[in-house]
Amino acid sequence: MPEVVPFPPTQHAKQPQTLIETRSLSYGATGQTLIRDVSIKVQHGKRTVLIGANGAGKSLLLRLLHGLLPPQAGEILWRGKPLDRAARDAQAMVFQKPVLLRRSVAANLRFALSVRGVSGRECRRRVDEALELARLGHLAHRPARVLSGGEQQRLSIARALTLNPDLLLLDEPTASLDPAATLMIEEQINYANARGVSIVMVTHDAGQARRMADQIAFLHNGQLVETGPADAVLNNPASPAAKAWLSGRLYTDTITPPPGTGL
Amino acid sequence: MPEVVPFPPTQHAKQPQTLIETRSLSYGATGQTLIRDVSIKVQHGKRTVLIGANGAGKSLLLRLLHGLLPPQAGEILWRGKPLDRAARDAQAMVFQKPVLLRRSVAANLRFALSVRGVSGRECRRRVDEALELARLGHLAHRPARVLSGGEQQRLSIARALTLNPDLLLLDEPTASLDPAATLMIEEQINYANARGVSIVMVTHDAGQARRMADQIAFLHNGQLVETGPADAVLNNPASPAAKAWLSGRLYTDTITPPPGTGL
Amino acid sequence: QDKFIILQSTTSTENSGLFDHILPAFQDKTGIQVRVVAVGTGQAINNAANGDGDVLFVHAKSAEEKFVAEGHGVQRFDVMYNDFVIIGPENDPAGIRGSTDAVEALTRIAKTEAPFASRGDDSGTHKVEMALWSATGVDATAASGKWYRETGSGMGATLNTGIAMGAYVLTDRATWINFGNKGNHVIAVEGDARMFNQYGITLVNPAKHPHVKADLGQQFVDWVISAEGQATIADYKINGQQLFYPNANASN
Amino acid sequence: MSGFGTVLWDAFGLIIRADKDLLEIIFLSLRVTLTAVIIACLIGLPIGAALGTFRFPGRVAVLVVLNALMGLPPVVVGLVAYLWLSASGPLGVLGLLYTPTAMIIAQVMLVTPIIAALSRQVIEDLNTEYAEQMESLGVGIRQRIMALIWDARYSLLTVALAGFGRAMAEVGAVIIVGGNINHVTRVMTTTIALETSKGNLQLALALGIILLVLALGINAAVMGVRATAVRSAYA
Amino acid sequence: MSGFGTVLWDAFGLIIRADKDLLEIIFLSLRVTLTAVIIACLIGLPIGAALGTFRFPGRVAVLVVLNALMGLPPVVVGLVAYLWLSASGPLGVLGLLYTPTAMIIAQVMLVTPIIAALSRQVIEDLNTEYAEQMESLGVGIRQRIMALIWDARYSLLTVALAGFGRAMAEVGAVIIVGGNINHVTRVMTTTIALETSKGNLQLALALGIILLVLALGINAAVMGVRATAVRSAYA
Ligand SMILES: Nc1ncnc2c1ncn2[C@@H]1O[C@H](COP(=O)(O)OP(=O)(O)OP(=O)(O)O)[C@@H](O)[C@H]1O
Ligand SMILES: Nc1ncnc2c1ncn2[C@@H]1O[C@H](COP(=O)(O)OP(=O)(O)OP(=O)(O)O)[C@@H](O)[C@H]1O
Ligand SMILES: [Mg+2]
Ligand SMILES: [Mg+2]
Repeated sequence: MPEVVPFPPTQHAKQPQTLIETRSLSYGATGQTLIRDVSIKVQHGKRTVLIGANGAGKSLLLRLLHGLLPPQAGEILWRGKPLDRAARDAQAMVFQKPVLLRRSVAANLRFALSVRGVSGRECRRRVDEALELARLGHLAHRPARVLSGGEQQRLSIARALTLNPDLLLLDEPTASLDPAATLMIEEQINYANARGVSIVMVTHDAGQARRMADQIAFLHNGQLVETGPADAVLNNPASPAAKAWLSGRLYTDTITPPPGTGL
Repeated sequence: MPEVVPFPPTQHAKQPQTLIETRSLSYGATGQTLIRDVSIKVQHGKRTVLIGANGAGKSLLLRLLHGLLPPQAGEILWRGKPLDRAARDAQAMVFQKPVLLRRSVAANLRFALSVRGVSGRECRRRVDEALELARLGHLAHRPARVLSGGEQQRLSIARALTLNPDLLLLDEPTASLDPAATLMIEEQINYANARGVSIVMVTHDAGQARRMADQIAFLHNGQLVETGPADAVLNNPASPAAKAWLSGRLYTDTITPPPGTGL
Repeated sequence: QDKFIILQSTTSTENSGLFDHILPAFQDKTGIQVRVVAVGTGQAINNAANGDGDVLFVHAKSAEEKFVAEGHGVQRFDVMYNDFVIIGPENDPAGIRGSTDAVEALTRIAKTEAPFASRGDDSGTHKVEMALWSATGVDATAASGKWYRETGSGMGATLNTGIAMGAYVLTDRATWINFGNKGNHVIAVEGDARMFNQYGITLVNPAKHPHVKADLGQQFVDWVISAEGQATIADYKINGQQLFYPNANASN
Repeated sequence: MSGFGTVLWDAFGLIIRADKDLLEIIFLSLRVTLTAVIIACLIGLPIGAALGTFRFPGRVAVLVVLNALMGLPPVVVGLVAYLWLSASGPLGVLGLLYTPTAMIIAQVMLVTPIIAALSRQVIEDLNTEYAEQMESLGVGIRQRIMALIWDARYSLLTVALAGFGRAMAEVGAVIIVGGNINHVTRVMTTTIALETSKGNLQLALALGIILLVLALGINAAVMGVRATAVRSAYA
Repeated sequence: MSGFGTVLWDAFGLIIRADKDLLEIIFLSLRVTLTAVIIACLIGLPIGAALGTFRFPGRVAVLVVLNALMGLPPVVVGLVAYLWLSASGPLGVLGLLYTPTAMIIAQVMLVTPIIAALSRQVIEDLNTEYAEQMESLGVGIRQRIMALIWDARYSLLTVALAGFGRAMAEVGAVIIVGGNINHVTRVMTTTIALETSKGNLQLALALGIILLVLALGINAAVMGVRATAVRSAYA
């Protein structure tokens, strides 16, 4: 698959370096610790890709960053301050399973925009624009819940993009997309990134990680075992877990991360 | 990614060639024709891979083959006879979105087995075996609906496999799996196939299609535009739609399939 | 039409059909609509004491006199009477049919332990029944739940229940004549002077409840005890039987 | 009485010869019940939706009380409404006792907890699916409640119909505050109770069947509207 | 009467001095209501689940009738049960009239449609999610109904509690077939109606409050059991 065309460098050089960071973050449910002692920094304007095996805790970490789950220990800082309601309004998340309202495709977009106070002609314009970008124009009036899996995924990405967030959290956004749609969504993510939107994205596709990542964070068993620039981690993984993942091997040991892996 | 190890040829050479076929199958909903005039033959013991863009109708076609949707026109023949309840019992389907009961992981497997009349010690044995194969043993007692996306997918595949069907219908089974799990599931599918289970599988991953397909069927806009042996279709696609898909380009024309593409 | 009064009365009076007969005549004459709220005797008096009615029309003389004495009513007038009867199944298990002595009849019922359904609701009818029992010297309530059944309901419900279980019931004659579900029950005992049933009417006291429509209510009271009203009451018959006997003039 | 069959047969005869008085009673029944149910929905649905959507300390206690209020005895509701509306009660000056308005008030008191408790469950089931997405979008309290009610509207219809059934069948409360006054506050159920107490069981049954036919008509209309809406829409 | 506050205050006093007669009445109320609700669930839940799961011609008509039956007037139910159970009725030989069993029968008739109609909606909502997977597995009718009831059990609790509330508060039907006979078939609601007709509003209200406290207790117990079960389980 061809490399996507490069985009102009981000225009927000004056913004602080770290947009969101976690410090010794832990999360548990029903007596188990599912996220353990994760400290990660997401740079402003950068594309951070989260990888790791199924059940490693990637989706949980995204939810924690988005403020949907209360941390059990540790803290999350948004622009240096504790995460609050305003922080979440500056983020948008695409869930692993798209959640669409029992309404038409267009009404789903309208609803999200109306929540952010966009209405009237501006709302219509942005709905049309989002439908166009997601190539769902011909399905605008179809009930969202009868769309095909890939169409639902695209709608849910379009909904997040139309909110113009500062940080976009994407949980396997292209998992059920065809190759053309995958490329198209990657382009749109890059385009948003070029406009200054920071990206945190989960993927199981090593190729996509290569194409999209500025930074890589590798999760294993709820722990952060490796972080670093994309090239370094993908071409020269240090941790056995990342090595195994990249070569498609199973890795089951529970290990402690090598020292100094905070991004 | 390495090619999977080859398996011994199927042991059911005496079985009829065609396991299931459709003749001029059409399906529509809310006034639209979504599947149009599809005639396809699935060979016994073979692995048929369905590919095509999002919304092409792949999932609908699987549902039709499984007898979950009533065709609007045309017919479906299972071992030469009209599809009936018994035919569905000889099939198992893995849906694009896993549907898991609000019970524990193990209880989900137990339920499926009990439906097929498997109980007692035999049931426990097969539950354990399935958990082992899906590498979900440590999650046996966790509520199925809090599993991660990939774990849910694996559970739903394990559930289908444990039913020992004659035909396995798989809708993007590895879309949310990590590379190791993807390989593992592919191996298990191949292993089942080697035991005589016929496979129809949907994927958006050209690599997976290459690894897994004996036959390819390419859907575009609800129509079958190209079918044939995997090598031929993947290396030398005849239809513009398949060419576009393989190169990750968008293809939007509504075309009539070239004559004589019935498998 | 705004000219109306609220009349607090009892279910037995309403069920007898009397109001459907006399109220149109009154309304034709005065243009005043009478809105009847028919509830248990105790509830009717209670409602009136709360000021939720302009006129009280019940049959529990001592309670009515207490109502007036407490200042809730202006003055009570006798209106009419009828009588109570004891009805029972045709096969007459206690062998009391044709008796005119209610006390002896009840004594026999107690002795034979034939089922007897009592209203058990402190209504005017129930009070008369209790007076009769005390004259017999039998403590019927001690057998409550056995042959003596307290239904704790209105007259109609008690009749429905009593008839279905083949029990004797003390009821006022008007309700009985007008009752639609007699089954195989007939009047067993009648004509005892102790089974006399006096109705009275009282205007609710506007001094206590200023919003009471004293003027309209007084017109109704006056009409009911007038010669015309009394004649209308006497005129109410079912199958040729007169149900109520006006006696306003005699007592007032 | 020659058995149930005959009674039923007689009853059907009475339904056909519907007269003016009966129509008046039917009309008042419908007016009181439908008004009460609409008001109860306007109050109960948002309460149910809020309870189904938001967690707060003491929520379980509130749910227990709400569920228990589904067992509010009509007579008690009637008594409480009576004590408030009575001339000597706090709202006596309004002069509402023994009017259809009083009956509506009593029915609203009776039906609102039912609507709220049942819709709470329906909305909560939908909310488990929507919750994270709504949080993520930052949907405000009011907008979220409205969205959930709207998206669950077909399921909530059954809830509203349950409330309607309860209100339509109810007699204990309306007879106390309405007084069952002929031509003023007499409705179907109080008429049935009256005829039963007169021993006119046939007539009572006939009226009961008419009441059921009315309920059937309303239900059929609602389901018809629903089917039409669903056909052109967003399951 | 010096106002609502005083009445309520008096009422609380009466709750504390609960005597033997009152305990008998409370016990019978609980026995009749709980038995009726359990039977109604055993009948109504499978019917509701079947209607929520399977499509068949005429299904919408059945749903309309079922929803309308939620508005079955208690007096009518009482009358019908009375006509069946009365000595001259088809079931007269059983001698059930004016027994607690008759009251249970009447309440079952009243509550079963409510349970069936509400559970139909709950199950149907769950079934939209499960339907294809169940079809795919080839789950038989009975097993499918059982699985849906089981997986929807927490939502169905609210349905059962709605039925319980209705049965607990009901007076019109049980007074006709039970007869409100002291020491035999007298329950809380019929006692409240009796005291109301005597004009003893304080006592009636006090009993109403006791009834609500009972309902609260049952609801709290049910929600408590539920919370414990959920904590260790499979949401
Ligand atoms: N509420 C919960 N209770 C118990 N376990 C939970 C809960 N939520 C998540 N888990 C467990 O936490 C682990 C991590 O889940 P998560 O969804 O973050 O995985 P993931 O890295 O996103 O995996 P995938 O690639 O499959 O999506 C899983 O094993 C899951 O079963
Ligand atoms: N009930 C329905 N009503 C209307 N349109 C429907 C209905 N069901 C499916 N469709 C449409 O049919 C088309 C084909 O759907 P299908 O799920 O088969 O696509 P697919 O090939 O599986 O796509 P994907 O790769 O995204 O899963 C989609 O455009 C979808 O919106
Ligand atoms: Mg995940
Ligand atoms: Mg699909």
